[in-house]
Amino acid sequence: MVLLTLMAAVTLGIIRVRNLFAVVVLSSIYSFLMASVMIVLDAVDVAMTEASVGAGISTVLMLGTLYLTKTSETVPVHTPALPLFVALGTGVALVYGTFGLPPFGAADTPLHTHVGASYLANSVAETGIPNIVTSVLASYRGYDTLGETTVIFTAGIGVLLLLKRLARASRNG
Amino acid sequence: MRLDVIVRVTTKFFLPFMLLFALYVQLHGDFGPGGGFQAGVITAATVILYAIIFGLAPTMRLVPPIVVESMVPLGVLIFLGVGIAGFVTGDNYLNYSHLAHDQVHGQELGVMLVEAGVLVTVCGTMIAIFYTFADRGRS
Amino acid sequence: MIEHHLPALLVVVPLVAAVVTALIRHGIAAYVTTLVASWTLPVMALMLLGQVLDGGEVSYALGDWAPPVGIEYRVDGANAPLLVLVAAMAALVATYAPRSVASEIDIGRRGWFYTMFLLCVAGLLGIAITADAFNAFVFLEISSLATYVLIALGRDRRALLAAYQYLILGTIGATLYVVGVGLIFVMTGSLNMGDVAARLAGIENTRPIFAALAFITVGISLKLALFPLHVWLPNAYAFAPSMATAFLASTATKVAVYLLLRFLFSLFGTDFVFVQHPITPILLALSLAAMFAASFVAVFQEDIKRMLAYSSVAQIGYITLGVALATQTGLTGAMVHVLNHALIKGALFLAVGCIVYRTGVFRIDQLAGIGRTMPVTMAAFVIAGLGLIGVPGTVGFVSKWYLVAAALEQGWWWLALAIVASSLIAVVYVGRIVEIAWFREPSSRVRAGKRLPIEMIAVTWVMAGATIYFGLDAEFTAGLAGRAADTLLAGLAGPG
Amino acid sequence: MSQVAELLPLYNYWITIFLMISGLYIVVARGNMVKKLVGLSLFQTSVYLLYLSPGKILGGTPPIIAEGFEVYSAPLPHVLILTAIVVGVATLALGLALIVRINEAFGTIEEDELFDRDDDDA
Repeated sequence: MVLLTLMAAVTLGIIRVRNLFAVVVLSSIYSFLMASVMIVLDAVDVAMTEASVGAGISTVLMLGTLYLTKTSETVPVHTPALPLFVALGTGVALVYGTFGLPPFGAADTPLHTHVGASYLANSVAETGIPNIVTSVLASYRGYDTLGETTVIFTAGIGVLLLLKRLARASRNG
Repeated sequence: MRLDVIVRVTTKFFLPFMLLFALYVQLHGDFGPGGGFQAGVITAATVILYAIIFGLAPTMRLVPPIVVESMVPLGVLIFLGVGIAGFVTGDNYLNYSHLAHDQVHGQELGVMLVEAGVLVTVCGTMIAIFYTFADRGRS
Repeated sequence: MIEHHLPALLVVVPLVAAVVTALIRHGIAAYVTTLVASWTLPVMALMLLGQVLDGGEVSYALGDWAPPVGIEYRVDGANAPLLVLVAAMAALVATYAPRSVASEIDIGRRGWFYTMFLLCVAGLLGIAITADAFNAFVFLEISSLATYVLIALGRDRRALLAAYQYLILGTIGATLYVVGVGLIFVMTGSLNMGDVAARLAGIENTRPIFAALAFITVGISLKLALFPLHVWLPNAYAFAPSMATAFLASTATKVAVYLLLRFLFSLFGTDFVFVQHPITPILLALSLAAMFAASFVAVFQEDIKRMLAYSSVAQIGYITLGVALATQTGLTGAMVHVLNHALIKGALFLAVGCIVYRTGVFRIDQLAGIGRTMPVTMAAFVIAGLGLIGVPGTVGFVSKWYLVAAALEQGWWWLALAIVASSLIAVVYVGRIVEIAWFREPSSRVRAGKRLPIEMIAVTWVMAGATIYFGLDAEFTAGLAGRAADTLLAGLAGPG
Repeated sequence: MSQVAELLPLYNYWITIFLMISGLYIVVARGNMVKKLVGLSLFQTSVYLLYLSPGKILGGTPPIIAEGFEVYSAPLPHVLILTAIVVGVATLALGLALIVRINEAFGTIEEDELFDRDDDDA
C-alpha cells in the first residue's frame, strides 16, 4: 500500500519534471516500485522481468536516446483540456468497470476456478514442471511465447534497419 | 575511457559470476522464478557492462556484431524448429510430448529447448540494439 | 496429414521464411525466399477455405492442449475468406515487389525489408486465424511493429513522423484492447473466444463487461481507423514505400475490422451489443461522418497517395455502416466490401506504385498527361477508380447494392440516399485524376523515366481485372460474405 | 490484516486507474517524444496491475508447486503480463530508434516544432 502511494507520487513527478534525464531516472524508480508490488502480488517471475526490463533495459535505452538527442523538454503550447478529457474519460470508464469486479484476494472467482485451476492441478503430472508460470509460458501457452519471441525479433531487426549504418545503393533514375 | 583500476578489476571479477547467475536463472526456471527471457537479459547486461567499462571496440572484437545479429533470428528458429518437431512425431504444432521416451520428459526437454531459443533471441536483440545505439553516438 | 496441420502452417511458413531472410540478409536471396513462401500461402488458405466449405469449421489445438487450456486456431466461415484475401494479397504484392523495392529501399536494407514484410503477413494471418483473445494481441503487435518499420523506411523523411505517430496511437489502441480483454478475463477466467462467449451468458449485464465492450471497441477502432480515430492513416499510407502501402491498405484495416466483428458478434453477442446498447446510432453516425468528411477531404488532396488514403477512411465508413445495421444483409454488405475494397485499393495503390517507379511523381498537378504516357497503368487505375465509385459491373457496385438493400430493409431510405450521395463525391476525386491524366498535355516530368517492369503492370492488371471479374460474377464473393455473416450472427456460444 | 483486506481492493484499483490516467495524459498532452514514450510505458505498466491484482489470493503463495503449500495465486495472469512486458519493451525500443532518426532528420524531437516545419516543406 505504501508502495502504491509511492508509485503515484513518482508518477506525479514524471508529469511535472521537464528535465528528461530526471524523468528517465524517475521511471526507473517507478519500475522498481512496480516490481516490489508484483512480489507482494505473488508474481515473482513477473517482478523479476519488470526489474530487469523496466529498470534495466528501458533505462539504458532511454539514456542512450537522450545521449543521441537532447535532455530537456520545452513548455507545451497547447492547453491540456482535450488530453485531460481523453484521459479522464478513460479513467471514468475504468472506474465504472472495476466496481463490478470480484473482490480482491478472494479464491472463488472465475479466474481461479476455471482454467487457472486446471493448470495448478495438472502441471506437475503433465509436464513435470513445478513452476506453473514456466509450464504455462512454455508449454500450455507456448504459442504465445513463440509470438513474444517473434515480437522481440521484429523489434530487434526493426531497430537495426532504422539505425544501423547499412550500404546505400547508388541512385539511378 | 580512463577509469579507475578498481572498477576494472571488480568488473572482471564480477562478470563470470553474472554469467553463472544467468545460467542458473535459465536452468532453474522450472523450479523457481526465471527462464529464458530473464536469463537473456542478464547475459546481455553482462556484455553491456563490459562494453561500458572496457569500451565498445574491444567488446565488439569479443562478441562480434555479426554473431549477435545472427542470434536474433536464430533463437526464433530454434523455437519454430521445436514446434516443427511436433509434426515429425505425429502431433500438433508445439506438442513436445513425444520428443523423449515419455510425456513428462518430452515436455521438460521441449520447454528447455524453447527457453534456450528465447534466451538466444533476447540476448542477441538486447546486445544488437545496444551496439547500434552506441555506434550511432560515436560519429 | 498436411491438411490437418494447415492452420498452424499458414502462420508458421511466413515466420520461418522471415527468420531465413533475416539470416541470409542478401537482397535477392531474401526476395526469392519471400516469393516462394508467399505463394504457398494462398494455396494453403484456399485449401482451408475448401475444408470450411465442405465440412464446417476447422479447429486446431496448438501443442495438443485442448482449449481453453491451450491456444486454439479456428477457421470458420467468417475468417476463411479473410485468410484467402491476406494470403493472396501477400503473394501478389510479393510478385510485384522486387524492382519497386529496389528503387525505393537502400541495397543494404532490402533483405531485412522482406523480413518485415513477412512478419507483417504472419502477424495479420495470426490475428485472423486465432480463437484466443490474448494470442490475437500478440500477433497484433507483431504485425504492428513490422508495419511501423515498413512505414518508416519510406523515402520521404516525413515517413519517420508518420511511423512514430502510428506507433503511439497503435500502441494506445492495443493497450486499450488488452484492458478490455483483461476485464473479460477476470470475469470469465478464460481467453478462448468460444469459451468466453459461452461463459459470458448470464453475466452480460455487469459493469465490467460493458466497460470491456467499450475498451475493446475503441481500441480496435484505433487500429481500423474508424473516423475520428483515423489521424494516423493518411500520413502512414502516403509516406510508406509503394508495395508496403498497397499491402497494408488492402489487408491491415480489414483484419482489424474482422477482429472487431468477432468481438461484437461472436463474443458479446448481437443481442447484447446492438439491442441492449445504443451501438447502432453511434456507429452509424461515425460511419456517415467518415463517408462524407473523409471523401470531401480527399477531393482537396494534392498528393495522390494521400487522396487514396482519405478515400480509404471513407470506404471504412461503408464497412462499419454495414456492421452498424447488424442484419444479415448489412453484414453481408460489410464483409463483401471488406473483400472488394481490398481489391480496389490494392489495384489503385499498385498503379500509383507504377507511376512513382517510372516518374517519381506524387503530386496530382504534376501528373498532367500521364494517361497518354502510361496508358496501360492509367487504364487499370481508372477501372479500379470506377469500382471505388460503385459503377455497375465493378465490385464496388456489388458492395453498395447490398448496403443499400440493407438500409431499405430497415426502411431507412435516407440512409440509402446517403450511400448513393457519398458515392458522388468519389466521382469528383476520381474524375479529377482522370481529367488531369488524360485531358492535359503531358509535362516533361511524366515523359521521362525508366521502363516499367512487366511484373508490376501484370500484377496491377490482375488486381484491376479482379475488380471487374468479381463485379460481373458476384456469386462467389457475395456467397462467401453471406456465409461469413451467418457465421458471425450465429455466435460462438456453442461448446468450446 | 482484516483492515488491509477491506481497503486494499479498492486502493489497488484506484492507483491502477490513476496511473493509467497519468500515462495517457502524458502521451496525449506532451509534445516531447521521449516523454510521450515514458507516458506510454506508464500507461502499459498500469495495465499489468489490472491483470495481476485479481490473480492474488490472500494468504496464497507464488504458483510454484511445493510441499506444504495449498493455496497458490493464479499463474495465467503472470504469464500474460510477462508477454505484455516484453511487447512493451519491444515497442519502446522501436519508438526510441524512430526518435533518434527523427532527431537526425529534423533536428528536434518536439512535436510542436516538427509540425511547424512540416508545413513549410509540404
